[in-house]
Amino acid sequence: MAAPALDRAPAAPRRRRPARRLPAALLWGGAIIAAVVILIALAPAIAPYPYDEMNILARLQPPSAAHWFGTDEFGRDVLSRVLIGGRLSLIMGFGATALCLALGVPLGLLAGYRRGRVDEAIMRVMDVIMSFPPILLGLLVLAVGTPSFWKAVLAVGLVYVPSMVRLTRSVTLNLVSEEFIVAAHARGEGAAYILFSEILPNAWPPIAVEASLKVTFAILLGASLSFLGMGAQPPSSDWGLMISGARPLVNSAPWVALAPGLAMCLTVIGINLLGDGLREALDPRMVRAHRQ
Amino acid sequence: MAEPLLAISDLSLTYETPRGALQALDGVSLAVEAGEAVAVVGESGSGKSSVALAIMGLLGREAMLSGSIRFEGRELTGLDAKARRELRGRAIGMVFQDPFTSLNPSLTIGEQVAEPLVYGRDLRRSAALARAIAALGEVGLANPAALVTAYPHQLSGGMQQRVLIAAAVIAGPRLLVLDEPTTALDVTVEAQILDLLDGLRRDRRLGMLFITHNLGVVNRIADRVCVLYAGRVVELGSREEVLGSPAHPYTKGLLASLPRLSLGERGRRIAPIPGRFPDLTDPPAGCIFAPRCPFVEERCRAETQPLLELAGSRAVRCWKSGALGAWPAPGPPRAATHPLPAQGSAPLVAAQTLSKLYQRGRAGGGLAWSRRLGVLPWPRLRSEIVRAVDRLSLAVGRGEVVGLVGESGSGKSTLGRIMLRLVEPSSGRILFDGADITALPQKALAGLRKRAQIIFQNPDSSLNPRRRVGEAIGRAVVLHADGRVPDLRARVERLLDRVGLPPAYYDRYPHQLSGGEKQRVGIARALATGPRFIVCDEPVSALDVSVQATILNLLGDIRDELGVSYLFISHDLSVVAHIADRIAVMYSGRICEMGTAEAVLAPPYHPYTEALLSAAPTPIPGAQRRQRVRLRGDSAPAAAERAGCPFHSRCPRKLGAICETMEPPLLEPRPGHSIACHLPLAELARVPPVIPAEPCARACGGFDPS
Amino acid sequence: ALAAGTLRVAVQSNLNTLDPAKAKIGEEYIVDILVYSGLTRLDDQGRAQPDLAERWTASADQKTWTFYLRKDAKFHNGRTVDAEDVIKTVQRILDPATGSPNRANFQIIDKMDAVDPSTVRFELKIPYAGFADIFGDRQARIVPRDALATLTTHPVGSGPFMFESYEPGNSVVLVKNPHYYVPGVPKLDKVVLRIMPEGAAAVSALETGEVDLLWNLPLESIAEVKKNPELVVDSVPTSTWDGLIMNCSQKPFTDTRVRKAVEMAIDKKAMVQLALFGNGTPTHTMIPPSSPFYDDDIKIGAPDIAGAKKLLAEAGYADGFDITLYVPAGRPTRERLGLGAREMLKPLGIKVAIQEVPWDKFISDIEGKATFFTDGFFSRPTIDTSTYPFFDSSGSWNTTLWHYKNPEMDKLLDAARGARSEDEQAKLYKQFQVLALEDPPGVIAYVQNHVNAYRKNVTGFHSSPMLWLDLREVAIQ
Amino acid sequence: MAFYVLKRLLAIAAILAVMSVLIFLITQILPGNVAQVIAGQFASPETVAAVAHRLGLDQPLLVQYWRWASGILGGDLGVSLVMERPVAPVLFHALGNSALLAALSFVFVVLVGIGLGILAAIRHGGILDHCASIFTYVGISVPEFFWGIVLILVFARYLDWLPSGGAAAWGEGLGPWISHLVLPAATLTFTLIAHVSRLTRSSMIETLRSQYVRNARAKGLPERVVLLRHALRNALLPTITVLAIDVGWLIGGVVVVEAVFAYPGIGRLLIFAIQHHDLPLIQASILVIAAIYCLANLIADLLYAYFNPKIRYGRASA
Ligand SMILES: Nc1ncnc2c1ncn2[C@@H]1O[C@H](COP(=O)(O)OP(=O)(O)OP(=O)(O)O)[C@@H](O)[C@H]1O
Ligand SMILES: Nc1ncnc2c1ncn2[C@@H]1O[C@H](COP(=O)(O)OP(=O)(O)OP(=O)(O)O)[C@@H](O)[C@H]1O
Ligand SMILES: [Mg+2]
Ligand SMILES: [Mg+2]
Repeated sequence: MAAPALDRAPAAPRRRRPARRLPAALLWGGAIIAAVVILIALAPAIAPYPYDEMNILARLQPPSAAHWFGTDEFGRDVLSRVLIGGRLSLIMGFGATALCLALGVPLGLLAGYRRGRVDEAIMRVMDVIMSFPPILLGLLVLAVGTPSFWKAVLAVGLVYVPSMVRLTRSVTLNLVSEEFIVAAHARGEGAAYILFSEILPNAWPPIAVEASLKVTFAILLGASLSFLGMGAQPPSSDWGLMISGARPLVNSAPWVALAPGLAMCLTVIGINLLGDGLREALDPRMVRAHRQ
Repeated sequence: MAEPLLAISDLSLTYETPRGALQALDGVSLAVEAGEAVAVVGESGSGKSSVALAIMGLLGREAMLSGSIRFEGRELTGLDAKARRELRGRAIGMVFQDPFTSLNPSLTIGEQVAEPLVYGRDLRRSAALARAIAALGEVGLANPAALVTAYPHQLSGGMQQRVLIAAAVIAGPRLLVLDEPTTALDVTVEAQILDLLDGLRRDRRLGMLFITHNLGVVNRIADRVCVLYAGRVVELGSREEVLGSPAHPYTKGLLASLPRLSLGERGRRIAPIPGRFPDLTDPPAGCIFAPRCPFVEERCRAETQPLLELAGSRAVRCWKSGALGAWPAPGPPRAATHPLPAQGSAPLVAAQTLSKLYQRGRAGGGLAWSRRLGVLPWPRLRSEIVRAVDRLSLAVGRGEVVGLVGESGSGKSTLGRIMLRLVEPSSGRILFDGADITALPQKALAGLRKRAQIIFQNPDSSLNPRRRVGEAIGRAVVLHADGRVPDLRARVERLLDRVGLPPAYYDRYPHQLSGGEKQRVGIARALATGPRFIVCDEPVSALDVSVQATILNLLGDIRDELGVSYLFISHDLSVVAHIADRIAVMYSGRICEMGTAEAVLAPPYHPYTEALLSAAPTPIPGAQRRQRVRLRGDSAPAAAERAGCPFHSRCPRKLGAICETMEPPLLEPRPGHSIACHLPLAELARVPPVIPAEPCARACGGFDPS
Repeated sequence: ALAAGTLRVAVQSNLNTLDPAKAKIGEEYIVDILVYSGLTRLDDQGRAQPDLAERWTASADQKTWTFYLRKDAKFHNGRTVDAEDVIKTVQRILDPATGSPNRANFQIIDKMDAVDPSTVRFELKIPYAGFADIFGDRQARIVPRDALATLTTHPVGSGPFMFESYEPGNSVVLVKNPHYYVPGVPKLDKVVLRIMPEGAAAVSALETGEVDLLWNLPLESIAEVKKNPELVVDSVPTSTWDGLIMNCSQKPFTDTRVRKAVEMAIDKKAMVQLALFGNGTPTHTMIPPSSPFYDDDIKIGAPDIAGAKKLLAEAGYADGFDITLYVPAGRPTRERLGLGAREMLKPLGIKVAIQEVPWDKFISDIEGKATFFTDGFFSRPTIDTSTYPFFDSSGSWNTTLWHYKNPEMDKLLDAARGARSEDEQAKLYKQFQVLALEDPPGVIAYVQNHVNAYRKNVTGFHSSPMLWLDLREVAIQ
Repeated sequence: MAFYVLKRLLAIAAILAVMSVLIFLITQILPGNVAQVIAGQFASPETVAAVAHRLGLDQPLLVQYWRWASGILGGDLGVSLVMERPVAPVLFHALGNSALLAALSFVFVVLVGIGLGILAAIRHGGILDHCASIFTYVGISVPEFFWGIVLILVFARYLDWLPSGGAAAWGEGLGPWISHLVLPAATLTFTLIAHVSRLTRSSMIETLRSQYVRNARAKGLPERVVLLRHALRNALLPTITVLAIDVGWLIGGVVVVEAVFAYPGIGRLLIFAIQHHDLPLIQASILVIAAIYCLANLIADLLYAYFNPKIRYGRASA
């Protein structure tokens, strides 16, 4: 039953497939984030002082060998606090983003795939949510019941759901007309399979980039909520709260704000590089662009 | 001898790629005289566009160029950006392949055509616009004054291509570089554009460098032909020489790969060029074509081939070009294990008066009020109704291949998808194996999904880029098996083998495959459920001729072996004529002619069929061809409500009011052949055949170099 | 580009209301004191001095009080201030629908009547020696009975400055009252209150001369501002206190020994450094060391951890306990107090978790309801109004704070209230301080200093222990 | 076109109606109570009840909603419970301030963000591109209140070029106005620019690779014309949508920057209202902010249609 030899595609060419080079951004971003995460995970072990140990005599000391980033107004070691506080910031950033992905992506997939009424209904609800400025939405969510860090994570996550829905929806809209989706229909695949196994994997690159931005914004919005008194509870502190608390000292003891600021900068740059890199790495077209 | 208009000599080009230097052009030399059209042909990746971009100086930073390009005696390589810019548009114009993406969507037509004058010739805007109107008229666009304020998306592809041509020639260039200017267009439109270009060349004594992969187009427009393979010129000569008596094995192969618009060819296997295009980052030693050449000898692999000058201006890059035989024939057609069913037995799939209406926002808007929830007045924008498929009936017999041809937008894909219930019909019935499946809920369609499948045009978008080949095929097997499939991998590998792919491809991702290989995977995927019926939606349109030939052979084999029925959709008549038992010609949602392939290809013709046939380019130089039938306009008007014959607005043989108001009757010249036309049969039968009655004998196997 | 006689003052918080009867925060008091007058005015020692009332008399039983108004006092709308205005003002405060925080103080009034247009008489339900003092309080400003409708949008008073405009969130503009009844006063033509919530921005504005005076200088910036030769930092001790409130009706603070142990463990001197950057004084109760009633004999020394541990063990908490300390959000001093307490209670084995609560929720859900929280209060004008409502078991604020019940204390406070002589009063309040330390309802850690900073060219300014911004004598060079 | 706008306006009205109910319900759920806030910490329950009665807070929800909604329909935004002054002038004054700040920041963001994006795209992969990325990363990576303080210290305190905060009165003329706006606007720009410039960059890169740009070059157009006339127009499309969202945010969401710069905008007003449970003020401000957000989106869609003739009238299928 074999077709004549002439018709055969050539035997697989030598397995000299070019090793896919990982994008530099991915490597750098990954390295930075890995370093930050490891430092923060090990913080209880490597922090030179307990994060809440006060020493009135040593308050507001500039950086020195004993305190690399100086001390704050309670005489607490800034470096230790930055290391410990990073945990909350990262949980805020990644937790809220995870939440917004978990809610926003399925909704967006559904809206883009079903279109019609489902789409209308979902998008109008998102319009309503979106027309609240994020910080107010956060405040409103937090205003119900006592504020706590986890509620702040929840609030921040919810705030970013609509934009995630929008993005996912538009990506989905582009993908549903692709022929491989029609092929899936033709095989009789169910909606869930098409959404999560056919569309979703292809929707990841833009979502990954958006998610990396969201991590940044979540950390910042969390900081703003802390600034307004809702979020992490003292003496534990996230970076935003530390910066916020150090505002009055910016002139006299800049290091108190500088250390968490630097930590935040580094993390954000790492996350964004990672996001850009991920998009590149996830996009098969980047490879396909160079034809065989 | 005077300096030619354009003289390229020893042009080499390498691209820096992540995988290393890619030698896209290697020692290319060619010349274009004023008033002469030189065609550059070759399959995808052979470096045609690179030549064009090198001339225009539009190569990216990753390109490294050596050699010389002289225009009117002036060296172009190494010119600074400013001098280059001054040449562009004013001395050398360029038209790109895809009119849909080559026009800026947000600027009006007028501005885009007038631009070269405003910025290049320092004309005032109003004056430039006036010139633009004139130029638009010159390229045969009706009502150019109204067009200048239109936006590209409001124009059909043919009109857009004319606009691009107008913009390219408005500043009076002496050389026009055209990079596949008609590839994206329908045949009838393509023919019009070719006529237009030919006229321009003659009127303005334009030199033309015409890039194409379509040998039929070459035959229609070129004076001389340059065949490019893997960045090397393999053959150079006049059109008659190259097409009539090709000297290089590659040219022979290209010609042999083409399915022919002739009756005697039907059912025969085509003889494609074996093997695959070389990796230009790591080209083979010796003759670059050697790995694919049926005439190869030891010496070919050892020595690089120089370009040998033959008589006249002819040159060929093959040391034994004088001693080549005919391109080997692919062998006799296989005996079909599933003989064709007798005419008149119950069809496998039947569409009965199917319609599909789409709503589209209407340009200009307009508001209509409807009531929501009974009372709430609810404004909605008026929209127009597109009849993608219009009360159409069609049946596909068991083991039968029905070809469906028609121009872009005529509703071919929609029909194909409706028959698989991938698109819901607006009205009408679909019968599958005698059962009415029109109203079955999607969940109850498992039986249909197993027995009816689809193959798509675009190999890139029809495979999920994130899914391994094996998974893509295996998923269909699993889905339609009852319970687990223990030997899944083996079954998928068998399917891969069936479409001629080695089992190792199981673990590949689509981007690691070539276009033809992707199409094979698509076919394997469709075969995975063991279907009785496959809708082939332009399965070969996106492929190079030689790949197209292998896929056509494969599809033919599968039909013969498994007795599957196809609805074979294509806009290329020669392809359809090659594979189909019956042909349906579709225009604007309706079938205007249908019958056995023999019947449709011979008179009497529906006027549209006649136009299609006469516009189809053939690569046989000097073949007796009738004058082309010219159509008015270049696309079907999208009228919301229409009466009469859908073709009346473009029909060259329109009778009069009756065509506009009365639905045409079905004429039956012979049993099983129907034509929907108001013209009397006798009148239609008087038309001489478009295709030479006696199919060209040489077309069957190959060409003798005699 | 402002007129020479314009004083620009930076304040931190937005004003909620311009109605003096409803005023609750320092920024509102500033407007009250500048735009309105009271029957009396409190001097820096907290004693009532004549203002709209030229003089007053009390009956021997301290139950009938008569005030004689000055006849040259006019409201800014030109009408003379008369006895009816006084009565209307008090009636407004007493109306629960007004929601005046001062209502409790005036509930001792039994009857009031206008004897003549410039004489008003009050009959009290109980003898009350400090009745003239409560007319010096911030909410008891005399408002014109014919302009009540516009009090919230365009207040009209009889004070040294007239209201010109208020842009919520931005500024209040006041101009000189040319007809003010004290001759030669005020000196300024105009006062602009700029609302600048961000401390660092306010300090920067003061340094660059965008504002002339910064009311309530942020504590963190004091040291820095002091270094600037262009600026004067003026500090005054007040009786504004902060403390840790322990709810005496909830475990574990139902046991006096536990409360006492907490009191003993807190290092108040360190707390002044920690929470106030040194700008305050440790104290026993809300009676500040600057007060004549303060008991110098009780020394504030180092914390007694061993003693505290012993007490805790006796109470059955040898290993301490876990507790949540609620702190109001946006009050950094009280937050620092809480953080300090958290550290200082560690040696006792008391593990404190800190929970910040937004202010509105703090008022409704925490005060008087939670077990353990930080709180604090402005100076009250009289010794009685600062102690009685807090410590008496029926005291109006006791029930919304710590639910303290000590019959001995009740007796003591009642006696002090009715005391006939200052000496007797002083003796009784000293006993009160001893008792309040023996059986503490909470830890009153310190009284704060009130600190203002102004530019050198501002003259005649001094800070008031009442946190008032008295600008009558102020001029700008 | 006009009908499309009409349809969208109707949709906005519907959204606002839904929001009015939502806001009303949310404000009812919010714990705490305005009567308590007004009466103060130590008010007796009797006082609180009396205040609540005076404000009509003891009436059934439906009655309260009806009173409020009918007031709004009649153009009456109600009276602030805490400030006891009509909401409308307070709100619109703050809104005016916010609009000014938003306008200036918007101009900054558009100029700097789009400019940076274009530069980075042209020099794609080069030093300039990397510098621009770093700049934008640093901009977004630290909270705006931090940048606010830093700007105040540098430009107000040390250089003494600009005021540290506040807003100029309406009558003081353009100079003081602008000078008060510069620092807060710059702070906002800092935090917004990343979004806009990165988006512009990527869509510009894509557009520069497009066929029609190549075609424009082949016509011999000067590079400037190719960039601005052919590429930018199309590259700005995705940016427009983002800018619309930013406008909504600039009007209502800049609470923190307003607080740092003592700028009397609507964001701070709203926080004030939320913190004091001043229901009419909360409701009116959120409604106004939502309306602006919706309008900004409408304008963005119209602009989008303007720049992209393909969808000029064609949004009907939705
Ligand atoms: N910018 C580039 N960078 C790297 N490689 C390139 C680039 N452009 C083209 N190539 C490679 O150069 C070779 C020739 O490309 P070119 O586009 O000239 O071919 P072509 O004959 O026009 O093909 P097609 O018919 O598909 O248009 C191909 O292998 C292609 O992959
Ligand atoms: N989802 C849709 N919504 C609106 N109109 C549609 C839709 N799908 C197709 N159409 C319209 O229906 C008509 C027929 O489209 P169809 O794709 O079937 O044509 P076709 O013959 O396959 O064309 P091509 O050769 O370009 O593939 C066209 O005018 C098209 O614009
Ligand atoms: Mg090409
Ligand atoms: Mg199609």
